[in-house]
Amino acid sequence: MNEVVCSINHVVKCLTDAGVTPDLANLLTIIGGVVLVATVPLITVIFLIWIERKVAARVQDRLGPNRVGPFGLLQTVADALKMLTKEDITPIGADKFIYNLAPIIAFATVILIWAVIPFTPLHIGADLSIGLLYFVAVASIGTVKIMIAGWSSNNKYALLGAFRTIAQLLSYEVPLVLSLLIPVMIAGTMSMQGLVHAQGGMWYVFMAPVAAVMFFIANLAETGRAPFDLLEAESEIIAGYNIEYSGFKWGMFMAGEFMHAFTASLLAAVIFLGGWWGPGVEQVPVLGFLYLGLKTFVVYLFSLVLRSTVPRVRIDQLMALNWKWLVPISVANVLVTAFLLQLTKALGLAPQTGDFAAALPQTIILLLGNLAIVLVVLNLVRNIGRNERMAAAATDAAVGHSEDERVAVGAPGH
Amino acid sequence: MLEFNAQTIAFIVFALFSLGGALGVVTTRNLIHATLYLILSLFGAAGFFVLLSAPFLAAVQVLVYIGAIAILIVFAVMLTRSMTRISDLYNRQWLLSAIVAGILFVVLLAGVIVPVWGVNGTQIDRPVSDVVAGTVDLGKALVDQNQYVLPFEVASLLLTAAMIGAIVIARDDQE
Amino acid sequence: MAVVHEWAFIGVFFSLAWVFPFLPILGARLLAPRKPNAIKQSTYECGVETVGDTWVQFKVQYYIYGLIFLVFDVEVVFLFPWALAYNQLDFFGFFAGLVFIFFLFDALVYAWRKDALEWV
Amino acid sequence: MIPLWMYLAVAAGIFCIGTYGVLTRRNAVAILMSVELMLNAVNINLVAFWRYIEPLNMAGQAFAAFVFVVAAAEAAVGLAIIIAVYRNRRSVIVEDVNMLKW
Repeated sequence: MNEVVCSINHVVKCLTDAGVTPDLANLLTIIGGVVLVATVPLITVIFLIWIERKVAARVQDRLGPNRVGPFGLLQTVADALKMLTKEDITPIGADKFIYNLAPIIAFATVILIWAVIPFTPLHIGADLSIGLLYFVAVASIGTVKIMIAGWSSNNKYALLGAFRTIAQLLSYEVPLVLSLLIPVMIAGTMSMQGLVHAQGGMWYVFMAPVAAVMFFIANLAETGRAPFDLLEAESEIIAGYNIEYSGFKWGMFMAGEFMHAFTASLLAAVIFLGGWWGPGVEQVPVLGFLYLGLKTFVVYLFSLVLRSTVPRVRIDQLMALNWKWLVPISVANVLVTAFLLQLTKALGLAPQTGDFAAALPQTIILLLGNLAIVLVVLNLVRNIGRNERMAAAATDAAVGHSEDERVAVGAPGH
Repeated sequence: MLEFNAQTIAFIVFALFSLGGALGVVTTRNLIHATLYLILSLFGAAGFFVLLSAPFLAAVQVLVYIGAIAILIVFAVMLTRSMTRISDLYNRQWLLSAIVAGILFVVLLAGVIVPVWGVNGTQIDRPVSDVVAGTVDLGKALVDQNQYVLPFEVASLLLTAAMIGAIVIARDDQE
Repeated sequence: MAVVHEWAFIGVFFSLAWVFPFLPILGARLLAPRKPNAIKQSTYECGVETVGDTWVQFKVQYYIYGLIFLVFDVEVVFLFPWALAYNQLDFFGFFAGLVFIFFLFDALVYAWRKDALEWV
Repeated sequence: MIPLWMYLAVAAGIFCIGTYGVLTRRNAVAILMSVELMLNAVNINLVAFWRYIEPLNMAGQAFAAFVFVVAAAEAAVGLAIIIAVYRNRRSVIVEDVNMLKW
């Protein structure tokens, strides 16, 4: 779809032959590329919402949308059209300019991430040398949109919701970034295309499963998906920071959120599942779209099933889970991986070529290290859970109750 | 003297962002607006870093300044309710301060444009080389025992100390 | 030159990205009815009349979380060049990173012991 | 290519605006923001000099990175002090904070 990089020379040449100046030709091709890259998520989001509703319906033994178009495929289009005709209300006392700016930022920041996603070996918007940090930086602008949406609405609930959401986003950004250190360490590059190329021998999900899981969980929270969607739990509280928004501005927040969730799956597929790698992709690069789409869809489907099956966490559990479990595990993971990488280098096991057999010894050693981390964590969970149950049983015995249902997410320090 | 090309346009846009944002910070009464202006200004500076082929610093600028420091400032504004209480924007020395800042600017500009204090290298038109050390070299320099490994560790210690100090100061111990 | 081209793409993307959400909002503005009245425009706080100032006092805990996040963010950002160059470093580089992360972890342990991580 | 002095001129402008803000604003948070502006101007200078004069020596980038650390530490502690003062004095106006005057 995005032809800009693979055939940029053809396009520029065609345009210059037709009498356009080289600078303008470059600009036009870039603009064309931008529009192409940006249209992909815009079209995808329409189907995403349909898929999401269908999956949620199947899990809950319902049918889901099935009236508009074949299998209800056009339901989202109908919803969008309806939303276009909804009255757009701006509350009194709202900071008009900022109030209108927030949904635009919300949507734009998500599209901007797509600029660095490698779709195939040849198709990528911009293969920046710091692609990984680019996406983290753009995602961190996302906190600004929530802040200004909550603040400009002149509504206590919006402001409170915004602050809680920001606290959540900030907290989960730490394990997210920490888990991204590990692919960078193994691959020695921060360019997205470079990361995918480096996974030619072995996907990073096998070399760093703990980092992959951390990345997935942190992304669930970053995108506000279940079980971390407590701040805009539509079935319990009204909404979060976007309570005052109506019509298409609200639609922009929602579409941005759906797209962000999908983008997160896409990033997980690119960084940990080998991106466009698949059989025959080196001969026919366009196949990369298919493989990447397939991997993304698997990750996305998993998050959808999680969404409709897992209960929401409480906010104190959310914070405790992040700061007392995810962050320490991520830090330990970085240290263990760093040590094992030096060890494999010293033993001469670091892969020189990018094929499966060369990467195998290092992978096994890293996998063992990850396994050790997992075992230690599971042991900790078990001990803490047992201690809490016993403490609860002791107090209950003293008080005379016998309820001992405790959640093990609580603090190990207690 | 200036070719009119994409880089020049980008430079002008970023200069407008960063200078306009800076002006907004010091002239806006509403502190949330001032923070947004600060974000604009910092974004312009990030653009400069890209133009100066230091993309890593540009990403850090967005990540640290916009994603963290600006948010922290907003938290502080909300915690102190400081946007509604102040009647006067400036103190009584504002005129004097404006003159001081103006003179400082003129002096700096003169020092930058004309070699008042002798030839000082600010007059060069183009970089001495097109080859630039990348982020990998930064990483190596940061943990090289002959270069920055000590500042690197001290930076970590400084941040830890800052965090401990800030927690001690900010927490309400009466409760 | 190739590097400049990549960033030109990002630059154009940044200048165009706001158009995509802006167009439908503009379309909605043209299509949607606009009949504002006082009730409609009042702030929605579960149907109850709005009481007092919107700028309610926030807990200092938000600031503490922001603070811990800031420290971690800056340190992690320092770790990225280290991680990037990691393949070319020897054991000294590993120990430098180890000490760095040790200080980082210290900060977390302190905050933990002081119950600064609790959502009160 | 843009000459070096243009970057330096913009940085000087930001620095002077920041100076003005520090000298005149009465709100402590605004003063802190102005300090951030000044630090940022310094960073632009560092990176510009690095790019134009010593692009192969890492000093410029490394110093800019350390300035980030200092800015973060300063913001963290400075804002914490402002919050603590506000708790005691119910004010963020710097002229009201005169406990150390005598």
